[in-house]
Amino acid sequence: MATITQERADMAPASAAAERTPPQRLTQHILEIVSDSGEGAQKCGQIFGSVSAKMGNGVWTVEIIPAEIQPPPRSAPGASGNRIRIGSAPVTNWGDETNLVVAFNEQALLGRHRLDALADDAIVLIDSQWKTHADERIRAEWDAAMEEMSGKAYRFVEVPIETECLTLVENPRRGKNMFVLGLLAWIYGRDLDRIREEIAFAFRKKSEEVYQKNVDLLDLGVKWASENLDFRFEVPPMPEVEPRVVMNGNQAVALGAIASGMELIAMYPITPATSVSHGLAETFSKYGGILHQAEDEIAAAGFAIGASWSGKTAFTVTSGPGLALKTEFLGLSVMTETPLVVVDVQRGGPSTGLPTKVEQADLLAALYGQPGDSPHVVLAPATIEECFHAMITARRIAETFRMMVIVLTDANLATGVQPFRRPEPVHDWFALPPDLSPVPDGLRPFDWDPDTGLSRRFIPGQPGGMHTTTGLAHDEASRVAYDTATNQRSSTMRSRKLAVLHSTMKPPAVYGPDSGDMLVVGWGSTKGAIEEAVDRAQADGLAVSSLHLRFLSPMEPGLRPIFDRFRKVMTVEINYSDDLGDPYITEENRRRGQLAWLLRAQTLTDVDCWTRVLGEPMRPGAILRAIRSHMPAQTTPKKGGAA
Amino acid sequence: MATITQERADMAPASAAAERTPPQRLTQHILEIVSDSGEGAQKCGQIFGSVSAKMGNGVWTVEIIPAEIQPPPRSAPGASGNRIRIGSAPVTNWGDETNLVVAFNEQALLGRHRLDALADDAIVLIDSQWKTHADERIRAEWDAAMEEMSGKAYRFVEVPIETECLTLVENPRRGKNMFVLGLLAWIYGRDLDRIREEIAFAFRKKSEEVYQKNVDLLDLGVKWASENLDFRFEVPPMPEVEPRVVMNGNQAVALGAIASGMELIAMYPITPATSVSHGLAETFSKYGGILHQAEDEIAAAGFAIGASWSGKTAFTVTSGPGLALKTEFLGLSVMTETPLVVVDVQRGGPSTGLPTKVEQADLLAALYGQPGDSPHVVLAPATIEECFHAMITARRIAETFRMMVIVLTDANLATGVQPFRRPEPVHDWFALPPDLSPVPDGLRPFDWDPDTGLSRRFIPGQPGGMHTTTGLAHDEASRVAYDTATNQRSSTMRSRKLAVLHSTMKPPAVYGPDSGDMLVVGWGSTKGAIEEAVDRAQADGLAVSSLHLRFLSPMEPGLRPIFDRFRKVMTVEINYSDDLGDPYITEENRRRGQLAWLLRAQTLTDVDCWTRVLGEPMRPGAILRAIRSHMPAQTTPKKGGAA
Amino acid sequence: MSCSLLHSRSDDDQVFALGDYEAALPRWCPGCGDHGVLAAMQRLLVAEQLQPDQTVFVSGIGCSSRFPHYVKTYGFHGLHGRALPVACGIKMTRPDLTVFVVMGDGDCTSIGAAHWLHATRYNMNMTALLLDNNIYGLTKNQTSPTTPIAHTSNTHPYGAALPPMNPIEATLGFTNASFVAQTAEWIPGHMYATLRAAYRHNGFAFVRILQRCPVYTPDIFQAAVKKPELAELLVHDDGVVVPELDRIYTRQLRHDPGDIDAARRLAEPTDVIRLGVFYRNESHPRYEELLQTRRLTTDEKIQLLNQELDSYAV
Amino acid sequence: MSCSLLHSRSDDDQVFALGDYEAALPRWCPGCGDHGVLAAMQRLLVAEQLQPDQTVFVSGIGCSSRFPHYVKTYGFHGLHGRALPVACGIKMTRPDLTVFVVMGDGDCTSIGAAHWLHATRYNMNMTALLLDNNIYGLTKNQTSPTTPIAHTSNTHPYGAALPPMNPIEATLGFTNASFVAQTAEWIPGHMYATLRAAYRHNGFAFVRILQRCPVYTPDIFQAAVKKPELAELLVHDDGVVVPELDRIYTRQLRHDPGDIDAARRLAEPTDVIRLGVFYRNESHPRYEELLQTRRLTTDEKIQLLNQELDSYAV
Ligand SMILES: Cc1ncc(C[n+]2csc(CCOP(=O)(O)OP(=O)(O)O)c2C)c(N)n1
Ligand SMILES: Cc1ncc(C[n+]2csc(CCOP(=O)(O)OP(=O)(O)O)c2C)c(N)n1
Ligand code: SF4
Ligand code: SF4
Ligand SMILES: [Mg+2]
Ligand SMILES: [Mg+2]
Repeated sequence: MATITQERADMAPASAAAERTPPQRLTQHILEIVSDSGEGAQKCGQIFGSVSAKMGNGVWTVEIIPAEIQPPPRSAPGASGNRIRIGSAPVTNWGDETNLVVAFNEQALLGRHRLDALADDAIVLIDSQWKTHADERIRAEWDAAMEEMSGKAYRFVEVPIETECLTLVENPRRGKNMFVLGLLAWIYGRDLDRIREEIAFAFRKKSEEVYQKNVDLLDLGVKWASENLDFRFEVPPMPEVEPRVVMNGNQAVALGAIASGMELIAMYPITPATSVSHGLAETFSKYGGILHQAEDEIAAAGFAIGASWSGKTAFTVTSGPGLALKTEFLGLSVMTETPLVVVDVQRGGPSTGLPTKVEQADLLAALYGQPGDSPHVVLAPATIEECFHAMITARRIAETFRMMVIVLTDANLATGVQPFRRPEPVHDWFALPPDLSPVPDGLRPFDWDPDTGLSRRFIPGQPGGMHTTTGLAHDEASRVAYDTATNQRSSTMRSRKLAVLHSTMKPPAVYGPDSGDMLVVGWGSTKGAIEEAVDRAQADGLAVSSLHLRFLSPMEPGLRPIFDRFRKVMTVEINYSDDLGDPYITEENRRRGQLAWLLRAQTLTDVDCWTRVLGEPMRPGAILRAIRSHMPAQTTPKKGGAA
Repeated sequence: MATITQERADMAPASAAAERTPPQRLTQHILEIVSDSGEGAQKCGQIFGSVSAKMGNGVWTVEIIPAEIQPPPRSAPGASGNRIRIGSAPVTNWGDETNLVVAFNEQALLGRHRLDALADDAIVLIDSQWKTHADERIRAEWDAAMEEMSGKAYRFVEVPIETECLTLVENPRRGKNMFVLGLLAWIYGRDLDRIREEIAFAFRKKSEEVYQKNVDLLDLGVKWASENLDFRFEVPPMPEVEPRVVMNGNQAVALGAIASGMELIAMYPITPATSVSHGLAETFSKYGGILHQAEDEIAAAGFAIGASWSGKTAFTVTSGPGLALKTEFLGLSVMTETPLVVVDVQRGGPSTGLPTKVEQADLLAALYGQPGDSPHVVLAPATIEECFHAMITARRIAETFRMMVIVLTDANLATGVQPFRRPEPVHDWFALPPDLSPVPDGLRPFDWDPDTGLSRRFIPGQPGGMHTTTGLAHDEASRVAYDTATNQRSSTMRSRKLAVLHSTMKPPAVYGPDSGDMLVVGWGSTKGAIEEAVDRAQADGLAVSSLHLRFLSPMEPGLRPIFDRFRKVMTVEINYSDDLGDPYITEENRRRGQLAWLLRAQTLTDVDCWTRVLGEPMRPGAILRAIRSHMPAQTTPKKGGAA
Repeated sequence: MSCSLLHSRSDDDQVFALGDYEAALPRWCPGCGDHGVLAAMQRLLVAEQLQPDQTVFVSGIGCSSRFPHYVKTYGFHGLHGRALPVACGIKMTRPDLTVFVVMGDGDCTSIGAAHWLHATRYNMNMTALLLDNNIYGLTKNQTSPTTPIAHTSNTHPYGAALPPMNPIEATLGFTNASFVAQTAEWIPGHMYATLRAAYRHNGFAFVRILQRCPVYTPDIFQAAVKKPELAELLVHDDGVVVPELDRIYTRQLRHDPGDIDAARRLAEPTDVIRLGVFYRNESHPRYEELLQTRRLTTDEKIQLLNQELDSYAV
Repeated sequence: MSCSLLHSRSDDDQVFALGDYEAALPRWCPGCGDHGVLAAMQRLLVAEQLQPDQTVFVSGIGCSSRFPHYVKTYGFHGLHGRALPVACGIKMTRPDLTVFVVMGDGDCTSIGAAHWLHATRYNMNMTALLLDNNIYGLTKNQTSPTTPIAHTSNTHPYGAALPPMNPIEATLGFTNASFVAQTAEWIPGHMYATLRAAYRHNGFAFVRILQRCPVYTPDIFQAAVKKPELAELLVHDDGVVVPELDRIYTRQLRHDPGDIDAARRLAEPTDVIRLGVFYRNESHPRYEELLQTRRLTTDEKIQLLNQELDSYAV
């Protein structure tokens, strides 16, 4: 690999144009590449993103996926591509509107415009061919699109993308993306050697000739940019950082599962959870792991429970509709105290809802969905890195407490790509092989410790441990028991385990000053956006801090004292809540964000909420506006007789 | 039927013994008859109960059902029979411990003793044959049983039940129950004509001879009692009451469904819900109704949704495990705004739990079980009479609001038998036939009124109404929509309907003074027991009132102002909560009763709870003790910084 | 309960053209076999002049389950695997409606298997189509029960472990099966004739349609598409006969759909793809007919209810 | 993953007697056919000397599903209809365990139908028993899919509307079926021989046991119990042969379990009750064998994981 000096030497652009156009220094910038699907915008973006990460930038990449598998060309809903946010500090979320977009055609651009994805002053590099296209229908579409977008102050830069590419290839559908990569390399001063490496890797299965063709297109793009563009951006890298890995949340969940020592996943495909299994399907067997694609989610849950019961904790991965189907088995896991890890990658609901979009609306279902009293653990990683470590924690709790553990992630974590500190696997992350030693005489399968409710489970193969596990009410010996005392006692023991786990937890840390006018509380994937908004609010002189919760059951300790130090507490969530001021909505009948609801019951604090169900990750700017509009008037008493 | 005078003339006992033994006047008494299953104790109890009702007493009957289908004879867990509480005022619950028990053998008695079912000073009429039985093993069992029960001050009265019966029949297993009915008729002064009518009805399919044999046994019992017993009880009837019907809660649900005009039930058998369908299986078709026993609960829900969607609101009936399986379809009903009525007859949980026993632990699952935001109605009848009317209300709301409505009853209502005011069916209870008139031009299948969220659904067969209903996010025209605005708007419209319904509701009425030291809040089947406990508490000079909630979603209005008038608010529920003072349990990590949790979030009041999961209905006496032990010390501030 | 509804029909004299059955623009991939199924279905709707407002398409979730959105009738696009219970509820309530069910292979044979088996047993008068592309399409390339052994997918990158399920063989074992057929979307004439036979069958008609997915299983049906000799047409007057295919599809077998044993033998896995009606038997009762009852007026209901309440009188 | 577990066995020389397999006192009704099934199973456990701690009984919910509580091995009494997924998860994780599955007719053929079909396809090495009393027992007398037409129950007081499902016919249609047999609990010798054959079969052995429920379906099997001539024994060396029955059960038919077509013909509804092995084929792969992988030490895993993490390195 090229040495530093070589790199510097070859840092694009090495051209006179570069000198003519001194780059504008930025701390962060958001760019995206959109095209018809199949034109390779995604690969272009991926290479740009990973090269930026390697150069030391903070990066957050999101795929732009059309609703259909293969949408018609030049259609607004068909926009496909990649959105990359780079920064000179770690990037924790997708940010606000896009600053620079490269569009292969005006329809793809229009799709983004309609979703409000682009900043008012966004720079738009667009293929000029359509404007003057032979087909007048297309020319008309171009004009209509420009008309529709005229309200915004986009800065259009017409680029003869296809025309240029045709000088090197016959079928431009296969080449444009590399040309565009060249444009971007010049604009953002990306390391061309690294880009060539990535290209080489991407086409490793193709011929040398294919590789060369792509590199030529890349250089052509660089050349065109250097000769025609009068703007460049520099987003300086971070000072040397510790070793990092870059992946999305589902890949992190899969690797975390491996690192936890779990050896069996039973699942049924469902967006956006499926890709967890795609990763494992490739590698799990190498670790001695087994992946079972069941006939449905019910069977997947049952299969995992059977596996856990007879060996080591197993897990299943799903999303809303699948979680619904698993409900009955989750109750059985709780009742039989069979360890189980359930990952719910939340998507837009209710029902089939918005399968590819983000939402945080399964919280209450995860907590309370199972009929009867079903004490269990619910935790929610807040970052892609935490997706990895959450699996290790979940497996350990499930085993130690004979408990069902639900891990709530969402489509934002699942599809967002971000570098994070490389995990360094250690032995105690991994589950031990099941202990099949004989069961000491007199021990029973549910010898609950009267204080902690903990007991040691027997695994088939353990001599002397024979018993029948049952979902019916049962006593210490696992005998079916219908009497009043046993049901009260066994219910108490199952619940007690949560109190014990709670007693080991510490209060969460406040982000920012630990007292002030407003505390923003969040959970799950919104952490980065919330904290960025809080930073900006503080910069604007607002006394705002934030708090992020990982454990929803048992609820993290010490919340009330923290809340008491703020004049107002408000959750920010990607789920539905009624807005005060809307017709018929009163303080009393208002349906609140799911975390807000929990925190009110837990702390008796008048927790307000600002939530949206737009099917997209939270934008820091939107949160900032919500903070401003919800700041308590200096006169408001902290807790009003709200309800 | 016999005239009043005849009745009086023939009121048992017309004997001298009666004169010797003046009856003791009581306002209420609890008696039960227990035997091996198959010995007819149930029929005996049923006849006693219905005759008592006809004579003008308040009555609450509960079946005593063994866990097994056919338990071995003379086994404690095999106790089978009937428990009747009669009063000179309406009886609203099963009461406390039993005052008088007739036991066919000492093992059946022991089963009841072990469940703490009998009052310390209970009168026990028991067949004396076992004490002196030829089989010494049996004699030993008798002695052991007496030994075990010696701690209590039961007043044993040995009756040669079998010996006496053998003077009239060969196989006493078939006759004892009528002899015992005679004993009870004499003790409680029941109308023998009415009893004979009931016997005649019970054996209407049998020969005249069978009838005569049973009446002879009855008379024998009366005669034996009058000659040997020195105690009688009189529970005076109520002053003439309006026409009444007597039935259990599942029968009331079935008749209520008919009265609501619903014409299709799709179900899958599950205790204790199944008997709703048993009733309908007999009669529903006569009303043009259809009963579909589906392959599972999922299919039952889907079948009902299909029926509702294409015609009139249909319903399904289930219990915990079945509710769990229906979860996904309930979300679809909400998302597609397809009316649906779901009856959940709650049983002991979690998982398969205690299938035949009572619990109120599905509340949160009913409210929040569906992933995503799924606004819907949850209501809980508090009495058997309300089970009837709840179905009419549920159907109307489901149709008016295009809403899924869950009706929560429980095993206590389902199996309790009680007389109540005879419903007088009127036209507007019944659903109208679906309107198949052409859809006016321009109308869309989800033309949400922006204020109320209400819209008119189109039914197949309506010309011009063609559209595709979908569980995906959709717009007014029912087109799949992935854009941000539509999802926010449609979510708002579905939620708004609950606020509109809420706006039509009045605050619930407080039972007792509307301010005081403690307010006991309940929901569902516990109403009678709670109010009886409150009455006693007030009689003891405690400033206690109670409040009973029928609507859990939307929550009934005006609670906070009511709560503010009491120094302490406490729920009483048949579900699990941690008890303060137990190891590891703190105010902060305590898992509370399900209603208590809701009310805390709703009113920000420090609502305490007293709950038990004994698998049996609440006893008023136990509630009274809980009230006493939870009364706020005069010093306690009303709302402490609890959590 | 719905007999009376039958009289609510309108403009029975109207004639419907293809356009009357076209709704949203299909969003399937170019070359997707589903386009052809839709075309054949719309052709059938025209040919049979089915009232758009009296016709219902019910589906689950999947690429194929988008079908109802593209037909201008009533439609119910429900839950993955659960099309049949919903369709049965509709047909029971409204026997007057014509009901079509569209399912994918994962939808019907994996998560929906229990309903598939039981709906066959209920034998309600409806037409159920299994659009079998041997893959999970909408969720982007996972193995389905009908995926050929060793075929690679995202969940089985080293190849499917199990031999593919044979839906025809299975359905023929389900009690009460009354119409079981197989056709291929790349032979429009045969597909149309099969759909028509299914629609005209009085009972539960199950049709497996072999369907190309150029995106995830381009290879699977390629050979069969190119080589007509790989297909064997089961022909019979009580099944489907498509004379215009005789020239190309020379491999034909006379099979009496009334012969269950022969049907089962023919359904066993072989390397030829058999197309046609395997089994047909109209003698089975239809569940909706067994349960239909006379619809009552509210007055009649009140009278009955009063009688019933009296039987509970104290 | 569990090969290493195989070495954790203990006291292999111990000899087990009937008592070693007896747990809680059965709570079934007097005369319930389940008692006989339990006796036959315990006899088999003794005969095969199965390690109690290496044997697992998995069941759903129902009278029959109480079975595991009465056998002193490991047991899992799970959810109604879901015994098979749990059993498959156990067998996949622990191929070293001997797994028996006990289901009722509602349990297996109604709510559990999808799992029944797919577990057959997975063909894991376990023995699945369908205790078929033609009724829902535990919930007190509701119609099950196998309830005879016109038989009255609490949900069909006027008689079951549909013809009964035929579980043997259905299973024979399921892809990968490898062992399908039927026996009757009132012929202990035949039941025992059938259970033994099922246990010894390497693959998924499905046995339907006709079971009397004296409480709710006393009439149904009465005739067959009284009249041996109503039963026809399918005999074959590769199936079951019970010489001691020859005198009473004179009606016998030689049937080669390898012949699927004959098996299906014999499975079709008739008024004789056919008992024996309908089909058997050990050539199908067993899913757990297809997926077994070498178990790694933690060190090996860490090494692999580090390599994989490096492939994600920035
Ligand atoms: C309960 C549930 N589980 C899983 C999914 C995800 N899902 C949607 S479609 C589908 C399968 C699609 O394959 P198929 O049924 O063959 O239809 P196709 O797309 O191939 O036409 C799956 C698993 C879902 N929507 N709901
Ligand atoms: C999800 C669920 N649905 C329904 C039930 C109620 N239930 C328990 S056993 C049973 C059926 C029993 O019949 P079967 O399976 O034939 O077993 P049997 O009692 O006859 O042996 C039902 C419906 C349940 N426990 N769980
Ligand atoms: S993915 Fe396959 S099945 Fe789905 S629309 Fe595209 S071509 Fe058709
Ligand atoms: S009800 Fe029937 S199946 Fe159940 S235990 Fe009794 S006899 Fe056996
Ligand atoms: Mg498919
Ligand atoms: Mg049964």
